[in-house]
Amino acid sequence: MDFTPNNAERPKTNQEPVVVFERIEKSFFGVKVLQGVSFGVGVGRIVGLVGENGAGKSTLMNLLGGNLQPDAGELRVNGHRYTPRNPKDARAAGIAFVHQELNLFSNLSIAENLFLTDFPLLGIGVPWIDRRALRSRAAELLRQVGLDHSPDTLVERLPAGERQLVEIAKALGAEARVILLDEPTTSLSSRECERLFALVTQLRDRGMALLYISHALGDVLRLCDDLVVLRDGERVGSGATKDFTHDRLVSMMVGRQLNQIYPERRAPIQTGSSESMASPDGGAVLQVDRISQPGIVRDLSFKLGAGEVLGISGLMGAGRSELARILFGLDPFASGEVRLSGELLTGSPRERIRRGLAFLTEDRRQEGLCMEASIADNLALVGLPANSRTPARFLDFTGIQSAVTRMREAVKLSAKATDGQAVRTLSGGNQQKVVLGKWLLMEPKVLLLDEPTRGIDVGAKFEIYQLIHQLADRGAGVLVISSEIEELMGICDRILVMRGGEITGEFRRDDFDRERILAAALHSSKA
Amino acid sequence: MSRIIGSEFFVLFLCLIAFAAFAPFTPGFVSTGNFENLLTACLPLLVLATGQTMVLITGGIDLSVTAIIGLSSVVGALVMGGEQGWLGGSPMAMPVAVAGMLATGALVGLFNGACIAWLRMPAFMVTLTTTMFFSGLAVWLAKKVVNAESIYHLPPAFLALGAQAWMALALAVFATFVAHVLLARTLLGRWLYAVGHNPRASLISGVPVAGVTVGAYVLSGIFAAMAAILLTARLETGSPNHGKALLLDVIGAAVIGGTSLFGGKGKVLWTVYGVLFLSLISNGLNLLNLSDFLITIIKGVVILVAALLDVWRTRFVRGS
Amino acid sequence: MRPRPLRTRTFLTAMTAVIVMAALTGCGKPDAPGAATQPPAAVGQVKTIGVAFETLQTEFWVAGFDKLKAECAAKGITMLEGVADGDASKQFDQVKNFINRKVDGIIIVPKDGKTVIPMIKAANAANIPVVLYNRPADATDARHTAVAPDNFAITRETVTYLVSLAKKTGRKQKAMILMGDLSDVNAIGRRDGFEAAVKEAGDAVEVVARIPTDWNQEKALAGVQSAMQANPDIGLIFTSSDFMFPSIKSVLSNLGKWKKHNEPGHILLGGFDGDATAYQLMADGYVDATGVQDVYWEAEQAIQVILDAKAGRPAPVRIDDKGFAITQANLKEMESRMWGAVVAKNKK
Amino acid sequence: MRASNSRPLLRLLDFAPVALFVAVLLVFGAMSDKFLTADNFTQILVQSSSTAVVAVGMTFVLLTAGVDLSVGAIMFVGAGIAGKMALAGQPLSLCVLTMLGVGLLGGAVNAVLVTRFKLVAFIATLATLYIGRGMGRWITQTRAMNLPDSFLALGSAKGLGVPLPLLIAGAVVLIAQWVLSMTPFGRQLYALGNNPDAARKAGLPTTRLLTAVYLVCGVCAGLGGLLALSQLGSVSPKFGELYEFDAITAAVLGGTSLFGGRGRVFPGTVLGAVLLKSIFNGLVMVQADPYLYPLITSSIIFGAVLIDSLRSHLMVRLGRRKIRVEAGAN
Repeated sequence: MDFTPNNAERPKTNQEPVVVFERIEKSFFGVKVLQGVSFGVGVGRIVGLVGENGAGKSTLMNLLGGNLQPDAGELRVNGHRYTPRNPKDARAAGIAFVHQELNLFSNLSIAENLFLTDFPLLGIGVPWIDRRALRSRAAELLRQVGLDHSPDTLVERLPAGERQLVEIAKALGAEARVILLDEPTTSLSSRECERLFALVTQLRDRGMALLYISHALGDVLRLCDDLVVLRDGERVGSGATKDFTHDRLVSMMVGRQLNQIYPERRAPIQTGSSESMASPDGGAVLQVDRISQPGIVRDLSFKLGAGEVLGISGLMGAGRSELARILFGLDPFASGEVRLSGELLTGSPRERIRRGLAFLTEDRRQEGLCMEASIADNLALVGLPANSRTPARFLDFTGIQSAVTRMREAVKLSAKATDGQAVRTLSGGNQQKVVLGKWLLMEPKVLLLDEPTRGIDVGAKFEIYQLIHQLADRGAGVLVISSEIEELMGICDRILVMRGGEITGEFRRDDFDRERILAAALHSSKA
Repeated sequence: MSRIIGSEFFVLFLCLIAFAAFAPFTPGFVSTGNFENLLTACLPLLVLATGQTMVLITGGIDLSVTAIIGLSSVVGALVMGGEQGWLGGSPMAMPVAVAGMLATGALVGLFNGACIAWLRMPAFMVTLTTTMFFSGLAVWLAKKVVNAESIYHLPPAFLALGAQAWMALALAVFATFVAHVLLARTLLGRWLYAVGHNPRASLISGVPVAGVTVGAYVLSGIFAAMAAILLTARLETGSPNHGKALLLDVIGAAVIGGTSLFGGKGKVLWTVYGVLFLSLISNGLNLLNLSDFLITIIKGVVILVAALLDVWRTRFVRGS
Repeated sequence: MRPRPLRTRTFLTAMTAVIVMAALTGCGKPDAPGAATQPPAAVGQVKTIGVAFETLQTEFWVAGFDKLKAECAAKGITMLEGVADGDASKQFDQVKNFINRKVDGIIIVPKDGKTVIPMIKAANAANIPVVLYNRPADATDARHTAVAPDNFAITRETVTYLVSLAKKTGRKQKAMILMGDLSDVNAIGRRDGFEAAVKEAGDAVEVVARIPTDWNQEKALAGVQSAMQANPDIGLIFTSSDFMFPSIKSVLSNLGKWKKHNEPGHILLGGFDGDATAYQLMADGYVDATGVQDVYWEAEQAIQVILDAKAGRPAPVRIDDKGFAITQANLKEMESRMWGAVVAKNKK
Repeated sequence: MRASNSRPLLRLLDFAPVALFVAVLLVFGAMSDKFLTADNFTQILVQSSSTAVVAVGMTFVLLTAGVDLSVGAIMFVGAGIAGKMALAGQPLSLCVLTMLGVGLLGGAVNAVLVTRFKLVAFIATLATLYIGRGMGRWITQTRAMNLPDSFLALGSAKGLGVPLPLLIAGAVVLIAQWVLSMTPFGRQLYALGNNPDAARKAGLPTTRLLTAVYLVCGVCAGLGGLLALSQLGSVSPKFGELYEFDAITAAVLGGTSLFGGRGRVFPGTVLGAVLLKSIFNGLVMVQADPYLYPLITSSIIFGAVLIDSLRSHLMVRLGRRKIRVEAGAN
């Protein structure tokens, strides 16, 4: 696509950015969520927008997208006042969105997804799709984002990363001058991220204006030209990225001096429980012995010690999540065996839960929570059988209630939320805490965590790390799967690296090294 | 105001309003006799709708209840029927027959549940086809076994269930109460809601999703069988035709009560109100001596209004 | 939306609420504003009659219904109506409503001969005379009067006539019957009548198609089409109710076999009811015979029985509508007694 | 390994619906030499025409994960009014237009209830089903109406040797399939059914789309009613009863999903409709015991639904991402 016309349109004289937020005010039911926020996104710039959940990022986006209207202040695009009433207006103004949860239609082809709202027709007013034009134009867009798929491929056949690229191709197709990316990397492997970043930079150099929202501060600092920091609906900082450090950013977002992002990992001692003496190398709670499943994993063997926090690193699609699902009995495996504290682990998830296995999946919405159900119901779900009495498994409501309250405190769930409130209404961080609480309720022997902090703000992350450590200190084994190598290095005692369904590297806490871990994840192990 | 609209007694208020509206204009509406009619008339519907509620809560639907009624009615009559009944005359006739009827319901429910939970077939289609099959089977059974369309001469002990209003009432209320306790106070109950909310999350949280789903349909089957007992006793006849007209009312009643077709939301109590409301309306219209097509139209309008009110009040409650 | 603990109390409260409502209504004096409009039934005098029809789905039932209405109007009787859509339980409710409104008599078209018995008993208990219109009850000691045709006999008579015509052709004729809802006593009675007549015919007629229509014109249509496809040489068609003649006509005229009785290639046609359609088709000479039940006579009888009962004159348990088979042979002299003819003429 | 050798199995299941269809034909063919004849087949097609047309409309609604239970009632109302007009001596053309108009109106009512008042389609159309039935009975006064022969003529008329009902149904099917696969509207329907939220975010005219499908469904119901009338030549109070279930069944037999986003009008839905009618036709042909009709019919439908669910089940399993290519034949 040729962007010169856009650049030509742009009044050369005034240096006003393409998009300008000016003293934007917005409140819901009397609660101010935006208080006089002002900033701009310049041509050929990538502006990073960071802030904790509830800081007002999503509200800003909805204003830009026309889903909401500001109470006060104004939006300007190319110097003209911009008052969108719906997503259509936004598109017309050349603003495109790339959302965290992908908005593609898996039952349609790539090409159809790209041009869903403006199909090329055989003639003006003739409601007949010009398939040939559709295909060629789609192919052109795919070339621009570096995807080598036939435009006719059904989207359901694409992995998450490539779907993300299709989303961007969609934005290009809509001739957008401003692209807003909201947490675009949450479902991407690090390699896919690199690809995305390359594309984003390239778009910037073509003179597009990009607004980049993410919790992955590392990415933000690497990618963006300017940063805007929000807290409680106010702009608490902005400027060129070079003026920011990771720590400064964090303390701005949280509003207090966070002396560390990862809690101190102290050797488990002072807890009173009997396993407390178990060192990372002590008796293994979980033994995985040469398990294989054709096409998924091969000859996987490892031990998880009592009180140990074991990290599993690797690219998306290395077989990490699949491993977890196999361990939890959701997917089958052909050969090998798994032992939980010495005894063979078999049967349905239900059976394994009874044996003390717990699993926090990577998909909070689909597999973690009943979004419409209340906080209490979600917290109690796993613990129900334990709290029911025969005959007829009557429920012990007092027991359940006390357990729920206990868990709420344990996971530091925000005090505002009432037990009866639907989890849908909670922030990502609090939702994740509910899932965690649900599992901690049963005092698991082994806890499997798949991307436990994805899309969660810094404060909540820290608390989740603490919970993980506390559990380990009580003698449980914790298995953490994460795409953020720093995270694993921050909280784990040991890290395994997977590639193509095999373990290609193992690192102890004392010889953690980002480069070598990444290397092991990318190509044959050097560990 | 918002308390009334918001409260779960809303539909009960509607009932009172309907009652007040009918009372002055409807001859014979306010009278002990009519109230007894009203009560006895709504019992089969009540039991059916209660069973259906449990299925709806899991996000499913059971269209086969009417077929179950027909089938178990015939089965029961075949067991205890006077002339050619298998146990005709023997004192064991009634208990065995009742057991047989309940078993029939449970089995059909089991079949439905198995197809839906284990073979992952859509509930709507499964129960649609089983409806066709089992009601056909009921007719065929009666024909082949006793060469009749329906079976008479049932033991008096059984007929008492219909003759004595209070017995029928006791049975229905008991069934409803059991369902209520099951949903509100037992593990299975909570699991039903969980499955309705999100089957995948439930499975991962250790809920035996397939088992629970099957359970829901078996229960629905058993409750349908109970309705069959009520109808058979009331009409003193085992017939494949019993309850055929009830299907849409059953779902209508549950939904009017506030149970969601998408699962996770619903209560026995609400269904009770829904049933009461529908029965009040049809009873009143009946006494008003309106022509039958007018009654049909009004019934449709009532369902519509109830649904609209529900939408409106959820908005209202959200708003305030 | 989760069930909170201690809901049981709420449940019980609500249940009590229901019961209380019961109590309240119970206390509601019978002569509450509503009931006031209702005159108390004086002995020997008929003020209101309740009429409960199982269905109004065919011309036949409508004709009967209208006749009853007319009769009541003529005699200054209020007629309460109820239509049960084929649901016995619903019909029971309607009958109970009649009883509850202290009607002086109840006329029922039952779904079948068995489910009606408890209704009769209920009426007996309230001491209200009951008449079963057009469908008799099975053997019972419950007091009632049935004014009904003999489906079996009339059908048999009709089909026998058709068979005699078939014999005249000299060839062995293939026959088809359109059956009604297989769980409907009338449908069964007529089918048995048909089968009996055919059996008597020996090998003059062979039944090659028995089609279950569930009283549904479309199934009838598809059935006849298919059957004619399978046996193009079918020479005799009997429908268990006249309202399915249009379907037959549609198929036959497509096949060019819709011929008058005196034209070559005519297919013998017989039906049951004697409705306006049938009359028209007979007058035009297409249909050979149909079993007529005397709707009007039945209606008059039904009302009369109730009047008698009130006057203390007991009626027999069974009043037979002899009915008759109207045929091309006796059309002229009998048509005056064919209700369909009257309806048809009124339409003009 | 299971996954790898289940691909041919999947391919097998892909053909299963057709296979089942053929099987049914062959079985009946074997039992009655009259069954597998050109005449009989055209006849089956003609009998299926009305169901097929209604089912086409239903397919549109099902694609958006909705449902329309009121089609039968709409047919009845339309037929009732048209019948009255015909008997009053109005020209056939006018009656035809009226039926379509009634369909459009009914569809509009459903559309408003679903889009504006945000009612669940199932409930909204359940209510309109009641209302429509009642109105129909009121219009016809529950009397059977015998229509002038002009209607039957319509049914038996032929164009280029093909029965008119067949031509009409064929045209409807072709247009529908074209709309679904070749027009923006059609593709957007699939999108809407696949993920409503995303559809709204993507700025699709969701309200307009939904409205459209219910209108289409209504019109198809009206037209289907007309086709049925043209063969029956009369309106009985049962006219159109249970058509909604036939239509849904036909669509599902044709591989349409009740949860939206999946389904085709041709061959899918058409195949389903024809299958339904051929079963009945075949049963008559082979003089099956009348009491067995419902048992056999439901069993065949059940089989078809079972196969379809097994197929989509397998699809999901194969859909699982492969991580590593297994070396050799292990």
